[in-house]
Amino acid sequence: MSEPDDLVRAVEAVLFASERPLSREEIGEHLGGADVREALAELEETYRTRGVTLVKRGRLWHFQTAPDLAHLLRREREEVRRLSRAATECLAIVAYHEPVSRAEIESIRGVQTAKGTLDVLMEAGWVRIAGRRDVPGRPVIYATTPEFLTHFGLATRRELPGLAELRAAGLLDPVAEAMEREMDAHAEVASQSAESVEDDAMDGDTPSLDMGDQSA
Amino acid sequence: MSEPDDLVRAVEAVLFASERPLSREEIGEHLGGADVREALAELEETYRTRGVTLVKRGRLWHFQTAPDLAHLLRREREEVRRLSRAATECLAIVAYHEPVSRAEIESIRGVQTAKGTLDVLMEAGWVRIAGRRDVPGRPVIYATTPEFLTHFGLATRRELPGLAELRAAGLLDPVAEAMEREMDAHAEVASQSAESVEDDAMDGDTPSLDMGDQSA
Amino acid sequence: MTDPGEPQQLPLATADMPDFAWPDDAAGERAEPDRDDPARLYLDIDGWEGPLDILLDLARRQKVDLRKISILELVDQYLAFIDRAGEMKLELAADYLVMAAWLAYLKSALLLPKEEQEDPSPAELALRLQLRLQRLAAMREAAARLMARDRLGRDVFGRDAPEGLRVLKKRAWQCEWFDLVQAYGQVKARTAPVVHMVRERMVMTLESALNRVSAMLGVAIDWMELRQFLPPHADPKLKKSALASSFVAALELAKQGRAELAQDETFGPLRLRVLKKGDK
Repeated sequence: MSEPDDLVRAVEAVLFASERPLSREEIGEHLGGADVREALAELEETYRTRGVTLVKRGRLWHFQTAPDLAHLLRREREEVRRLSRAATECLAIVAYHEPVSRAEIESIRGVQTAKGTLDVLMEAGWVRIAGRRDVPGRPVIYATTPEFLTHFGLATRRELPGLAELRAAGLLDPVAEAMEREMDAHAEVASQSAESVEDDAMDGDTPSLDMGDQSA
Repeated sequence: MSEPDDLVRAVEAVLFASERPLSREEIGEHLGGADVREALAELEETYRTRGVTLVKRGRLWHFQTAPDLAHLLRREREEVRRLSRAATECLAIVAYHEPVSRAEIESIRGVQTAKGTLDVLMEAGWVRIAGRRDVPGRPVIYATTPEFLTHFGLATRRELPGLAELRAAGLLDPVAEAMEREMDAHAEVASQSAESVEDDAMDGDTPSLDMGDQSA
Repeated sequence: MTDPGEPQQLPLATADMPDFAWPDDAAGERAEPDRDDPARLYLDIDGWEGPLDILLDLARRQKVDLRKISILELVDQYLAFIDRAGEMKLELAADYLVMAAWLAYLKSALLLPKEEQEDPSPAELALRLQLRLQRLAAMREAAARLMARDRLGRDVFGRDAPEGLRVLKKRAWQCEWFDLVQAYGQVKARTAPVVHMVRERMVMTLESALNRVSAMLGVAIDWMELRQFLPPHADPKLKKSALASSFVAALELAKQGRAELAQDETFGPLRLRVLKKGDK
């Protein structure tokens, strides 16, 4: 092991001793305002192959055990909160659509969401209130927290599994918008071969017209 | 950093994640009965120069921050606070009469002096214990420090203005003091009642405004 | 069951179903029950998160891309499911029935000849349903993938007993030279022995008032007002004292039978005149 310099050792010690993930600025403050950018990069590289790794989640850095050792470390006492299915879906919707109102969550799930479901997510520290939407009724909107990224091992929200594909497929757009797109496509196709489209009305490929907005 | 083998990585991770120090046998049990003697020796050597070190206490192993970096885990933050009226009076009495016992301070001030008041002055570094008076009970006596002179820009204590000068400056006028106190008290009461009136007005107004917003 | 009206909106469920605690594997993924067993379907009714959830599961059983499902087939399956629930005398939440009614309407509309269809067309309604199912499916899959990630405290671990970082507050006390000196001045002022001095005031004693009033009464012929006995051009403070003393002197003279007092009304002018011996 090459000998680390003093700043690297100091950053290592501070991150190691901290009870929670720290931002680069927080680490620097602990070290008399030092710029710890390079030290962090060096540590990240040093620990890359070890049993403990240095990771960055959002703006926050922390040490954690290497993922491939999970089978050795998984504990008997379950510390991770078991989420209900409703809560799991809610969390995914908030993460992929944020910021999002409760009505929007409900419109995707097709059921009313019990108040407790969002409360559980906020209590877990994964979801926070991110203000109000500037529309009539001024509904509260929700977003994920830095702890969410930390817990699920995401460097940024862009690392959400399948986010890019979902976005490309338009599956994160409201139904009304998707309908409009389909209609436009339909109009084009229809002008070319109206018959075949109409015959296949139930096939699901059928591009169609707008039916009013459901994404409340 | 040389690439550690799997056993070393596993021991590293187990020790890192453990809530308490572990014996060699306990670590081995975690890892399917492996002999971790060499792995521990290797880790101990690897971490010897780092900001985190692997240490053995009795039969138990654990990671801890390097002793020479312990000071980094504490960060001091200055908080400027104004000296209270009682403490200021106390300090003035010590300065004019030093060395002086607490009983003497009380008799000059005409009121009892909390122990905490003198503690604050000593914490500020302006007053020190200057020994004990050679009388029955041997009370502790207090005096000012060189920092006191520095802070107040005095070359010696003799530069403190005498009573005649204080009188000339109107600082010994009891009426002025009484007036001032009265006015202070008055101003306080007035501002409090003004606040409460405002609060009441707010309480009355707010709900109706909200209602208006919602119905709008 | 078909609503003769025009339900154009896909009904939303109105009540949340109880949270479904599915048998959990490590990844937190939903364990799939055997959905081909009708009896199993009935028993699971409390586990459904509303009608859209059932529709999604039924659609998945078509084993085709969600974009290619047959809405007609889906409608039939859903209606069959509701029927069987009825046979089993299971109580269904209202939203399941509302959805059934809406789907029955959609089915009949889809089967009508195109010329008789109104706007929005059944094809549009079907498409909207399909888009919604796609979105729900996308989120359900995303949730499963999210839950399957290496989670802190389950798959990866932080340090369990960190030393912790502490911020020590160090107080810096502030006090100005003037505050110090002023404080001392006030201590001195507060505790200095206080001597009360009463300034001399000009007063007319009762004795002198008595002399003055009796002397003036002696030369008076008729009633005189009390104020006329006061020394003219006197200091206002002295005047006050003189008035009080003269009043008491008048009372005293009256008591001695040397003068008589009269007052016509309350607070009116007080008059007095000498009482000659034998007048009474």
